[in-house]
Amino acid sequence: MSSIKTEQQVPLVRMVKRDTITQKKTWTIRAVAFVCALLTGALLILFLGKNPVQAYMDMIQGAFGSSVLRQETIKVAIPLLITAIGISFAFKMKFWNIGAEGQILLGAIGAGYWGFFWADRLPKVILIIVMMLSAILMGGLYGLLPALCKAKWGTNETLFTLMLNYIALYMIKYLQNGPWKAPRSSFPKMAMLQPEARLTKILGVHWGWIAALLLVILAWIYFNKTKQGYEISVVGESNNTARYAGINVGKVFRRTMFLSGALAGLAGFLQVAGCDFTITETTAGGVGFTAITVAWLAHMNPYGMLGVAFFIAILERGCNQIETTMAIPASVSSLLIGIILFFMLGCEFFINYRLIFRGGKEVSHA
Amino acid sequence: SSSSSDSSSGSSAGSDALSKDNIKVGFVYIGDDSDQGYTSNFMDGTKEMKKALGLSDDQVIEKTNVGEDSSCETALRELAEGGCNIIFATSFGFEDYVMEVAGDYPDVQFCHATGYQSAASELANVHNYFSSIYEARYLTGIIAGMKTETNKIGYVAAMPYSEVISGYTAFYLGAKSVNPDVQMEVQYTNTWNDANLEAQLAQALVDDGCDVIGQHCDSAAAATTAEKAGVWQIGYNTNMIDKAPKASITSCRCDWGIYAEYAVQSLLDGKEIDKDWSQGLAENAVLVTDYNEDLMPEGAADAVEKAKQSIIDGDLHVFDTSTFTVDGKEMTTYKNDFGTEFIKDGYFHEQEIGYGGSSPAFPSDWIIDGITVKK
Amino acid sequence: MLNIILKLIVAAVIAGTPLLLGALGEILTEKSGNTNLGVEGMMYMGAVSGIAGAYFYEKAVGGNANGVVGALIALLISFLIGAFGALIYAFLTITLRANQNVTGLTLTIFGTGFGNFFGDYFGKKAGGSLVVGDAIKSAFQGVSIPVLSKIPVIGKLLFNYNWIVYFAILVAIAMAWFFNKSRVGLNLRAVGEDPGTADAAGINVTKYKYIATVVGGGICGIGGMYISMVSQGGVWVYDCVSGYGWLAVALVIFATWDSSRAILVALVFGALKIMRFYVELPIPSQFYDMAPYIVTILVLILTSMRESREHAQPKSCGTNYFREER
Amino acid sequence: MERKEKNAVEMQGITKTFGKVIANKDVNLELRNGEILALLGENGSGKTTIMNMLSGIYYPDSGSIRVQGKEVSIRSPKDAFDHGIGMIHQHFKLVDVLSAAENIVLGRKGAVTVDRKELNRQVKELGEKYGFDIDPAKKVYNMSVSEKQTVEILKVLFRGADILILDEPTAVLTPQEVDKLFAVLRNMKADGKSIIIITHKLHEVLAISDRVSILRKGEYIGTINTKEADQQKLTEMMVGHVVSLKIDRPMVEDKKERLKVIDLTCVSEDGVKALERVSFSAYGGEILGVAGIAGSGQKELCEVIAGLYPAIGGSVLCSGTKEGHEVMERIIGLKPDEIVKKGISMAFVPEDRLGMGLVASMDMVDNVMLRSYKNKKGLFVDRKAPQELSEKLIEDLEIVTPGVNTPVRRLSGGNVQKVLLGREIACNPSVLLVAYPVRGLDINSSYKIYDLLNEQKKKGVAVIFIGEDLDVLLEISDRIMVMCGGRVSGIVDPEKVTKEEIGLMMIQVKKDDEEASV
Ligand SMILES: Nc1ncnc2c1ncn2[C@@H]1O[C@H](COP(=O)(O)OP(=O)(O)OP(=O)(O)O)[C@@H](O)[C@H]1O
Ligand SMILES: Nc1ncnc2c1ncn2[C@@H]1O[C@H](COP(=O)(O)OP(=O)(O)OP(=O)(O)O)[C@@H](O)[C@H]1O
Ligand SMILES: [Mg+2]
Ligand SMILES: [Mg+2]
Repeated sequence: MSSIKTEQQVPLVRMVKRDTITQKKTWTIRAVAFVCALLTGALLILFLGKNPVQAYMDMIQGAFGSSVLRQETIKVAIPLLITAIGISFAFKMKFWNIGAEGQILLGAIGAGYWGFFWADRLPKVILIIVMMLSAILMGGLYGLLPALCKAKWGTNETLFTLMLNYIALYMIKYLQNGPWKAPRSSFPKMAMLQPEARLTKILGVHWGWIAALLLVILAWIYFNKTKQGYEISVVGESNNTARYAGINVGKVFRRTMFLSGALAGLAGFLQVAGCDFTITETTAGGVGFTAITVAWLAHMNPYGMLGVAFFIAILERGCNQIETTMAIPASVSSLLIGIILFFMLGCEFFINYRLIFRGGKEVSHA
Repeated sequence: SSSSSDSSSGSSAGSDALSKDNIKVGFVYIGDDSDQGYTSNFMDGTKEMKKALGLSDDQVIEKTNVGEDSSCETALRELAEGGCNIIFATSFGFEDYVMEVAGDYPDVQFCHATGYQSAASELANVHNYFSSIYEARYLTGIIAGMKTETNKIGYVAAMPYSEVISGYTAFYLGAKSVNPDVQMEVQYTNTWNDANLEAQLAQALVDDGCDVIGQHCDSAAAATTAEKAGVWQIGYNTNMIDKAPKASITSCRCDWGIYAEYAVQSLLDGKEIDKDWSQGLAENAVLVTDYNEDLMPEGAADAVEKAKQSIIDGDLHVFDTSTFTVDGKEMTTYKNDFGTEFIKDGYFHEQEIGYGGSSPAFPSDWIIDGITVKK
Repeated sequence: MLNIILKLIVAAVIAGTPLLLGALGEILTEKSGNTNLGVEGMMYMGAVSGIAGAYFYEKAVGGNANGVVGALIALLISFLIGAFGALIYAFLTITLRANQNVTGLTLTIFGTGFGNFFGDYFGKKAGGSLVVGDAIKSAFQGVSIPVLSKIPVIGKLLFNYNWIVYFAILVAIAMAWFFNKSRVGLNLRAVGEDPGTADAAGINVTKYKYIATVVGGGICGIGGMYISMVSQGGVWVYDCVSGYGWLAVALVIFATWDSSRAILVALVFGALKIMRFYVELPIPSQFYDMAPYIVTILVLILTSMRESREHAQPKSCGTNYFREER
Repeated sequence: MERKEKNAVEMQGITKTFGKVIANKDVNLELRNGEILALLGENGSGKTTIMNMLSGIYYPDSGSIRVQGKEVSIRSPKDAFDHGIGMIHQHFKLVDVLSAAENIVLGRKGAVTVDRKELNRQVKELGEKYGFDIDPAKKVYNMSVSEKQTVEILKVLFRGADILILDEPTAVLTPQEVDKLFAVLRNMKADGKSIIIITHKLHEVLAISDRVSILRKGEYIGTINTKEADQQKLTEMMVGHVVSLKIDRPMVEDKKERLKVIDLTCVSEDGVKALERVSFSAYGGEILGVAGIAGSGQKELCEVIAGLYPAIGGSVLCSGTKEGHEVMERIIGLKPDEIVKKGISMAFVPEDRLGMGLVASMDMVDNVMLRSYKNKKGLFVDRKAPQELSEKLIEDLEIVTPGVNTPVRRLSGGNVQKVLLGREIACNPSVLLVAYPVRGLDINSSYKIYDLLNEQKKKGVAVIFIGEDLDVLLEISDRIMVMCGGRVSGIVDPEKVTKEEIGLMMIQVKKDDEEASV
């Protein structure tokens, strides 16, 4: 039996949880992982017979090369950031809301109703405010739905919210095909918003970026300084403890999920009124899912999310650029993003754990 | 390979005289050539144009996988800022963004495929183009009509709107022209690109007794499903015979190189580009691809050739109102929103300059007798 | 009418099978305490590798490819490559203890890219598109089981499918047996419920998690192969998995982590997906398309109203195990 | 089998650290063949840790382990099993959704399939052999604590381990169950097995063990023969200084009725009556002990009073202040926050400390404000006052923690309990409800807790003390209410009653149901 043979053997390598680690070391580990990811990606690009250095230069160029490109990167980051913040509300409560995609679309519908049908009847400021509130309300209500069921019957929210994404998508399709079809278009699509219903630009990008930055700060305060934020954490940890503390668990579920959905709805509004100026099936465009990655990678910290959202936006824009300049197919972009994220996910291990090899040699990271 | 990383330094459409050496051409596609359908067909056209005009790689900038949302606007602006003199946008949903951006770059020409807004717009630099694909569909319909044994053909359609409706109506009329008893069943997937849905829909049509499947959607799923089910299929965009050699008879497709070459050449020559451009069989802008000889019904090739000649000669009109009825009635008049009368001289003037322009205009509420559309 | 229902059911089985395979793979994975949201990605990986495997086999042997061999190769390769995707996930979550949800989402991105990239790449190499030949195509056709398939109605209903349908049902039944009757299955359930307890009982938690996750990924890969070889008839189609992986994840919950129940649920889901093409109802088609999702939600709510502990997600799902953690 | 060795296990120079915490420092331990060794030490002294290294849960940083004289490397529980070592862990290691028998067979080698019928028979048989009554097919989630403990024990017995480790197996058992367990252990010893038992109850140590090894703050102090030991001596070795092992019962004169429970009835989750017409009063300045075997309705009683569980009949009145006057308020049916809003300050220390009383992953500050964060108006939480309170508690109650910002999950059981109790006391309650406050605590900590409760009593608080150790209840309580099957079988004066009488009341309700009022 092998256990007899290896009886005297100390394990070849074992891991131990780290107590603390300096910021410097943390970032060194991340940087090493990032470089490893780039090297792996370089192999892929070489395999295609292209020059990886050129590709990476082009990616940077694509994200920052000109003011239009910089603005575009910011535009990509805004909905990601806001949605990630929204998602973190739910996730801090251990409510696995993977329905941000649908909540964004509902927000878009909420904003679209006023934008399409009331643009000529309301003054611009009022119109925009009404669109925004309506989007927040719709997104919030769509988030509230699974929370109601979870509070009442303990319904699994993961599947519920996932299904709501599809339903929202078909709602959009329904509106495109019927009630909200653009006049004079035989194609099932919605009209473009009139200028009154569009967001003002500040420094070249719609004002959503200011809202996003503000939300980062507000969310941080909410999570760390307010009673409601505290209640979220307690409920997330244990429903029993929450009840014991006199917290109405159902109410916290409902309130928090409303906020979570509302923020996604806000992102939908910004997307419609600030970028797309119409609603399509791609209005959410995977933001609801990517935002989950953003929220997790940032450990639910709003400031962290700001960084991660930008990181992802840069990746996306950079990949977009090499698709054009180097004729690299979109599928390779996905592979590249996947590889980079894999490395970034994996490297957290070396931040939290240390390895001890046989003979007592320790390494902090591989 | 090339890079446009220095392109931001290029000024927008220049005051210098344009020549083959300095012209820059931009393209915005919804997919890329891996879709083996809609976009790859466009990209083939681009290659033809590039070759015909002798443009170098870095004179043609192709933006692939651009969504029908604000990323389209971005792509258009990037191209315009990057010094393109003429930009082609190839998906219907791009049109609104073309209209947004074109005003900001009056010196850049914007050509949008399948759209309809240029005629009514004040922007002189926006152009619409499309090919009269319905003519080619009519021809392939003839083959379907001769091939069917159950007298029931099926049609996998993507979205319910003019282009698709015009297409399947033409297809059916072609079939009916050689087989008066033929019926056609149409169903929609409601999306452009869901190969599984297309396969399932094709199977449903076969289950309902159809033995020839026509299609207006992106993938070859209808062809492979037909092959599995032992029926026949007629494709679109690309020849699908390699994918389903036992089912796919032929396809019809547009040759987008013709327009691209025309538009770029016009710009080089300092000539106006047509506001609306639509060409068909006569100019080889649409065509029927190679036949699967083993599957062609006897006499079909001749019938197609004959019809093609008649169309080119103007003797045959696809939407000849004497050949079809709606709810049992022959149609004698149709006015669009602008009050244009489309029926004149006994036929519906589809995609004609002076009528609806280049974009398909066939009324979406006309389901002609013989066609059933399951909602 | 009977005829239509018959055809509807047959079509539902065909449409439901890849969902079933994806769901089975995910059930196996989740039973080990890993929620792998990368099913879509693994299905893409399986889809492209299955067809590529068959294609290269065909090329290697020239004109005389054997359908059965080709089918087996497709099965094996798609399993292996799906398993490879799961292995990435397993390494990250089990060994490196990365967050399961994000790793799964990333695997979806990666796998989708993987599928579309190699589909395109091999297609271009093959001079256009990745297509298998007749022999292999016909190996994925309905099998018409002798005698049985001739029985009126029942024959068409039960004995006329392609072999993967039967394979999937077999896998489902085998899995049910595995979890309920076998010793290893019992251990695996313990790992998924409470890895600390399983560990203390001498079960090698890491090994169990790895094997279940990787095999689960392999099964998802076969589900993907079904799409390229059966649904798309042996032709690589860009973006062909088109959300089936996500539906499979949903199905797992719908089936309450019970592999034999998954058979029925996949059938229902398949039927709801294609029903619009068979039965005409006076509602906008978008509402029709919504039906599977609405039904899922309703079932979900109904089952949650009478909660049951056995029919719930394995408890440790979503958390990674570290023995010295407490 | 090599039975010549004197020592079943020898651990030498074992050191184990967790981050900055040195859990074990150069510990030497010997377990002889065929003996029962008790391992004694304060909370957090490293008992569980050293045993976990023997059972393969942890791997030592340094040191060596010999089993039957042979040096071994135990890298996983599987290795431990291979060496014949089985451990019953301090916290249950059972899979909820599996049956008793399935839990027992988990991880065992054998045929490909599990024959449930045969297995159930075997388990039943084994249980009978050792005098356990067990339903092998019962799911763990349906089991009471003592049933779970039984399964844990059977699990190890079933494996036939030669070396058995039990980490605080008696913490949740009734005295009768403890006796049964000890009988089993003696049986096993007679079979030649070697046993290590960890317990904080000194009388148990004295009753069962042959030798006692003592740890203090992670270091090995020494081993003595049980025959030569007594409670005082053990405590001194453990704590390092002399400790008084006497519980006071201070007398308070002015006793006001603080809580009145009338005919309280409620049903448990599975529909049976958990409480049936329970009536009693609690007075300020006294400790009302509540005795009863586990599951006699104590949990429901607490939770109904605290507003966490619905009653179907009866009433609860509690003294509060209204417009400066003291009044009895009806609080039945009110939620915890509604009770607070009525101006009633009731404190409740639940049985499940980390599952209900505290938030495990939060630090002390956040836990301390759990019940009071709503008191201040406005949107924001105030962390300053709780921070100060936390620091005060650390000092007053001698809580051992790296700091106020350490998650309470990291604290040892005793310290967790002090945090909880400290917080509840800090809200100046008029009624203090404590359930099993010293469960799992070492003797030193336990006496600290008793002192705390007595202090409250002196302040005029009505303390309701739900306990399991009758000796303690008899010493500390002013009155003892005995519960049986959800009913009150009597309220007695601890000075006038014997342990045996209470024991009897715990298993049968007196027919005449007369209240022996004090
Ligand atoms: N998994 C772990 N991670 C980090 N630290 C740990 C872990 N387990 C134990 N410790 C540390 O080891 C020390 C000893 O803990 P241990 O559980 O062995 O005490 P104990 O003697 O069993 O106490 P008790 O009597 O309360 O059970 C503690 O101070 C604790 O900080
Ligand atoms: N994860 C951990 N990290 C750091 N220290 C820990 C951890 N867990 C426990 N400790 C430390 O271990 C010591 C003892 O912990 P432990 O939980 O064993 O106490 P305990 O008294 O055994 O609890 P109980 O009596 O409820 O079983 C504490 O001093 C605590 O600081
Ligand atoms: Mg312990
Ligand atoms: Mg302990």
